[in-house]
Amino acid sequence: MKISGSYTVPIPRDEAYKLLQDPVILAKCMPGTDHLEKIGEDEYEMKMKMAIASFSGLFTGKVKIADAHPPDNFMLLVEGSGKVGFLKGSGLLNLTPQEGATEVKYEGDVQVGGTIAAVGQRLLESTSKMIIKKFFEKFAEAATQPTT
Amino acid sequence: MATTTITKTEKLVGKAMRRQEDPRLITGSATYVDDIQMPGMLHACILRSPHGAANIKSVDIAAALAHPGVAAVYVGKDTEKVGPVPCGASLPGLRVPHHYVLAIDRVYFIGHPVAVVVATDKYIARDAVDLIEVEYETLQAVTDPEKAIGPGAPPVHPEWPDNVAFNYHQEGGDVDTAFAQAEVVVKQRITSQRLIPSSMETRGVVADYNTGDKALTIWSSTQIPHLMRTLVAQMLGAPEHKVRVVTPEVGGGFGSKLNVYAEEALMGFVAMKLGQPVKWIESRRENCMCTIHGRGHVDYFEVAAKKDGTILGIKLKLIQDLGAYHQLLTPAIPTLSVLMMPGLYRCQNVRADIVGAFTNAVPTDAYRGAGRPEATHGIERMVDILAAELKMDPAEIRLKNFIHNDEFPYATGTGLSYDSGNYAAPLHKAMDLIDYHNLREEQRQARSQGRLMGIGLSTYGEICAFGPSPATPAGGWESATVKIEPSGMVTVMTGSSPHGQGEETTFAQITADELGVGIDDVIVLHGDTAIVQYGIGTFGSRGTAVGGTAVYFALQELKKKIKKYGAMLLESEEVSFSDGVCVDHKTGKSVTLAEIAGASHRAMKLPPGTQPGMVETYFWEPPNFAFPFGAHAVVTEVNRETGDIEIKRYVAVDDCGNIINPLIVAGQVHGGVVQGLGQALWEQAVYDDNGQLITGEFMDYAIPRASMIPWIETEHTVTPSPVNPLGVKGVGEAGTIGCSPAVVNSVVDALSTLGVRHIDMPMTPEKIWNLMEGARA
Amino acid sequence: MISQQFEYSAPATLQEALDLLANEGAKPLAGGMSLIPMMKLRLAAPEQLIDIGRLRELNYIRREGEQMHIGAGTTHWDVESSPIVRAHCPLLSETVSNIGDIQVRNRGTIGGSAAHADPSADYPAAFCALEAQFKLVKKGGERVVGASDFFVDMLTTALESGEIIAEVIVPVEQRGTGVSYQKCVQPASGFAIVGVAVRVSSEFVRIGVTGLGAKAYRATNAEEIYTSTHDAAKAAAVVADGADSNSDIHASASYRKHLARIYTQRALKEAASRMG
Amino acid sequence: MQTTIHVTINGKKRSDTVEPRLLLIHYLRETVGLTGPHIGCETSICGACTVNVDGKAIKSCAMFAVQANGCDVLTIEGLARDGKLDPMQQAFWNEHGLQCGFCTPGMIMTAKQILERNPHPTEAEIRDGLGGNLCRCTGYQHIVNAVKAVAAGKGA
Repeated sequence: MKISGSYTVPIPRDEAYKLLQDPVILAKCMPGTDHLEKIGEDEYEMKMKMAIASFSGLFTGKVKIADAHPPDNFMLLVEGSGKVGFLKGSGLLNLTPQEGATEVKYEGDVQVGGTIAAVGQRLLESTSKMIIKKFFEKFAEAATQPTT
Repeated sequence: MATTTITKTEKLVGKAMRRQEDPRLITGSATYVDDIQMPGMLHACILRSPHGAANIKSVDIAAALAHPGVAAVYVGKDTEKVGPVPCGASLPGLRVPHHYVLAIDRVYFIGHPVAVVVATDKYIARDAVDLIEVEYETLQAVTDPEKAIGPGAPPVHPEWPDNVAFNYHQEGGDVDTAFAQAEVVVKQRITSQRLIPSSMETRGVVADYNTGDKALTIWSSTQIPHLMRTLVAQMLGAPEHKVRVVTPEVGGGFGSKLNVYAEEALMGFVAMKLGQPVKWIESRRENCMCTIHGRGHVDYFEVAAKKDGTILGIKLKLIQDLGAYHQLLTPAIPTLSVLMMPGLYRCQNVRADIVGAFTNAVPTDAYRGAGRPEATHGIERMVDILAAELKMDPAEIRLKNFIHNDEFPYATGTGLSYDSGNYAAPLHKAMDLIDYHNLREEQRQARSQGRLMGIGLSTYGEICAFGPSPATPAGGWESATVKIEPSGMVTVMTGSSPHGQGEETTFAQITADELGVGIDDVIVLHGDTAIVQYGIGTFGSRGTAVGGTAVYFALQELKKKIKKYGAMLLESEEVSFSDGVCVDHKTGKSVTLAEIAGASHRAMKLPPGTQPGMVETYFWEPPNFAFPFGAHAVVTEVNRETGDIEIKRYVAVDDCGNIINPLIVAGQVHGGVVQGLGQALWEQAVYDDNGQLITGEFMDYAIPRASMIPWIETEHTVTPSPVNPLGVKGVGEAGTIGCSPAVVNSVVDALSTLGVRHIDMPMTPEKIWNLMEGARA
Repeated sequence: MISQQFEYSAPATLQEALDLLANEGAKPLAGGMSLIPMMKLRLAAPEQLIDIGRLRELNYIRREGEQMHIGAGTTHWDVESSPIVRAHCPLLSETVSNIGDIQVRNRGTIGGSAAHADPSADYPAAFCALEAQFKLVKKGGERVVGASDFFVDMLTTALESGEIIAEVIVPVEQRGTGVSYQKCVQPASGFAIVGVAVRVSSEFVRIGVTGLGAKAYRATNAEEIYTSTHDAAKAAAVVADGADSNSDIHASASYRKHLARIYTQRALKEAASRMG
Repeated sequence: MQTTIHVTINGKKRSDTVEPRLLLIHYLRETVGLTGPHIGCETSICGACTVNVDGKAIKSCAMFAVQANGCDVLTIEGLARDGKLDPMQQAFWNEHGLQCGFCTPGMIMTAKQILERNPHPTEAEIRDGLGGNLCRCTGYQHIVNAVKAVAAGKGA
């Protein structure tokens, strides 16, 4: 499944680029993530409890950053698996400056498997979009908050 | 022994009788496999691969084993010696992957079994499955058969990187000359999509092992209890005589239970290991993923013809999506398509090439029609395409090419001998019923108003009554035992194992007529290898044509014995037996069947050279297949706005030879047609590029509901089969085979004014809308 | 087929239910027509279920002045068969008869359907067209939220943790208003590929759309065009503009948008013909 | 955690202690021993599990047994009285409204509800009413005939 879209975050590009690779920020913004641990260069492991209305599930996953071209773009590789299925995504994030803000364009491919793929077919695309939307909403929030 | 008044019993064969099996089914007192409860019974739940292709790096069962209530957990290495899951079909050069009952170190399709948990309760077993941790290394999968055999495809089985399981070639006549002489050649790629058979009852197995007797009993929802017994015994290394297979009530099969699956042997293995009964019931999701699929063809057809519509030659390149393994008959199914590819037409010049393609998907195998619907769909589409090319009427081109009535038995270019036929009769009848000529006028008017109305015909033939043993992988005969109990009541034991076809009724009708007893005086037993002599099973529209014929012949043997006892009891040289009574016409004296049966069991006196008792067994080997045929006619209208297809009329005229029970035959036709409609309009098993089954539940796999289908008008012509004394041909698959080409022909006809010449199934509204948009552009 | 374990409570009163729902991990169970299948597939695993399906307090249909008040626990069948609803809110009667099947309508509730916010559910189209108000209650609080604010995203509503729908409030339809619900049915699941609910009178038009995007919405742009032109085709032409359309094997995004336009046109025409 | 439920099933009262997650269909089939209702799917589509709870046809695979506490449950086994078939059962038999029989118990329960609510339905109404029950064998035509026959008073 191909997905693409864009969000504008209210911080300058250099800062946005940096924060998008900050494990603390990522952990905060990935919906339901309660734990993110560095397991290699630009690679993190996490546990996520995803909950979308009545749907919920526990996932363990990995995030990896590759092909980094600061401050323009990087590849984000996400993998998550749980008892109800798995998700694998790879996306190119392109950052464009916009008067003190940054437009983040993403374009990627999502693979979903297991029960979710078999029964949630009609919901998959919306779910992916929703997770990404939530991520950027939280990211915008986290980015504009003073770091602790 | 008195002189009794002889009353002629009403003949039951040919009568629309309600079914003998129904009282238990309508009151909820039938026993399906999930209804079996046994003391100490354990429950199994299977962990399955969520990936289409992956290496198994590790399986950790510790937490599952420690879960309270879990009796055992088995993984691939525990069951390595069980099996393999058998493939009964053989083709030259066939590559047969070793099909373990649980995956060892690699999974080949989504749903591939990886581990089995056995627990005291199915809720616990399900919980424990979630406690197993499997580490997979995912691999690239391929699910499209054409891509699979194309360049650069990932290998399904690393040892065969081209993904080709077999190549098969068959040829008859002189194809090259036919094509060289052709005035017109039409070509078309025609697909027949993967379908999920979807019997309402999923599969299920109960296994029980008696440790004292060292005897295994397996209850399975199957169409082939005896073959299963033989094969499961082999898979488990158990002596066949100590394996009993019981088929309880079976909630539909449609070919999907004409198989031996990993789970049957796996449950046998568990029961033998643990010495306790164990039950496994497939979920619907498992059924979608792991029970065989049907169809899965990509066909490239070419038809050569003269300008007057005479068909000269047919070429077919057939790519069969096999899935990852061969189940019982997987590679044989497309060869049936080849046999049937000339349809009802006088064309001797035929050439077919099959490529069997491995894909990362569940195996395909027999599903209602098994190879014949694909062939019929192809040839019936091609004939319409040819008619369109030549601007001929689709009925006219068919009538021109039909095999003539005086040519039967007719030897086809594919090596079959069509038994009997009158192919124009059902077509004429269907056209009359639907008022074909006025319809064409109506269509002209509709078109002038901008409406998209279509009329579609199909004239199908099929191979039924499987079949002569040399032509089938496991013996094509069938058996019957008929016993007359001392009271005169009659017990029939058939090797056919019906699951909805109503053979408890039709076989009782045949028996009642032959013996002159009432239908309620007959019971038909089936589906238990400890009760019934060896048999083959119910599939391929063979139940009545082969199994019923075996009953008929057993009855003829029995009647000889009855007459011997009758003659002895009447102290007569010559007696006749009819309507349940032996009569000496010289003296007028008679003796009833009950009196004869009683005397044969009491055995105070025996006719010379005759054994006591009243039982005969007959194993009948059919000399040929039987070949039913018919014509379906469909009127459709396409909604210009949405692409929705409305079926305005559906007429099915079938010729299945003599009819034992018209009510049951009508039911078979209705059900068959609706499965054909399902394929034509809605059903498709969809895998994504990673091998995920997108249509993994009834939420996305659309089997027809009552409101989606039209009234089906059925009629018959009757051309008895000379192959069996009952003159029956078989009807179980006819509706399905006749349906899909008629519907597609009708919709293509509707859209022909837009330049549409072919549509692949399922004809979803979006597909139709896209065609209309394309034409507008 | 088998859900994970959970605790179950069947409170006798709404108050008691709200107290229980204040616990973390507690989830309300009404008819269970969406939740239970998800639990069986283990896509949902609530720790505690509070059965509000048997609370009589939530089961009523009342007309109060110009409004209809429908208790959240009212089943689809009770709405479908209610003469009051048929007389005063025919759009709900028509819409509800399209939901699932007899058995689902016998168990499923109006509040449960709204709270689940399935993007392909039928009811939300009507809620949008009716500008329904949802009375939401939680321990120590009550508020009213309009349909446009209630449906937030796919399977996501304005409901907060511990909060449930107590009542759905819809207007009593005035004489001269015509209504229609037109649905393109997904052949397997029976859900709406798209569903369009319309109310139209000489004064106003309301269009609610379900199935097209992540959530049901009111198509105000189409309403405006219809108001100024009374041309169903023109209004329908913009109904999907800007919508981020769903896409699946049953309908691609572009076909869904096309269907939304066609079904809007049909619904507008039928509603207009029923204005009487 | 176990809960005690009190249920009237086919006219007989009983009490059982059940796990909350026990589905009504499993309770009926395994605890009570009424195996007439069947399980054909897990997404509440097929309707093979249809029984009647408090006068309403419901899918017993989409209901927990605890939700039936205090309810009156009628299953296919409770239809025939004193050996006399219910008219709908009789009509399914007469009209050949079943083949493999697996969907039949649920189909009959729904068919009865259709006529309870609409004694003289059109064919379209019958087909629409059967929307929650899948049959893979019959093509539905004989089932429709059976419902029509009962509506016409021919079931008895």
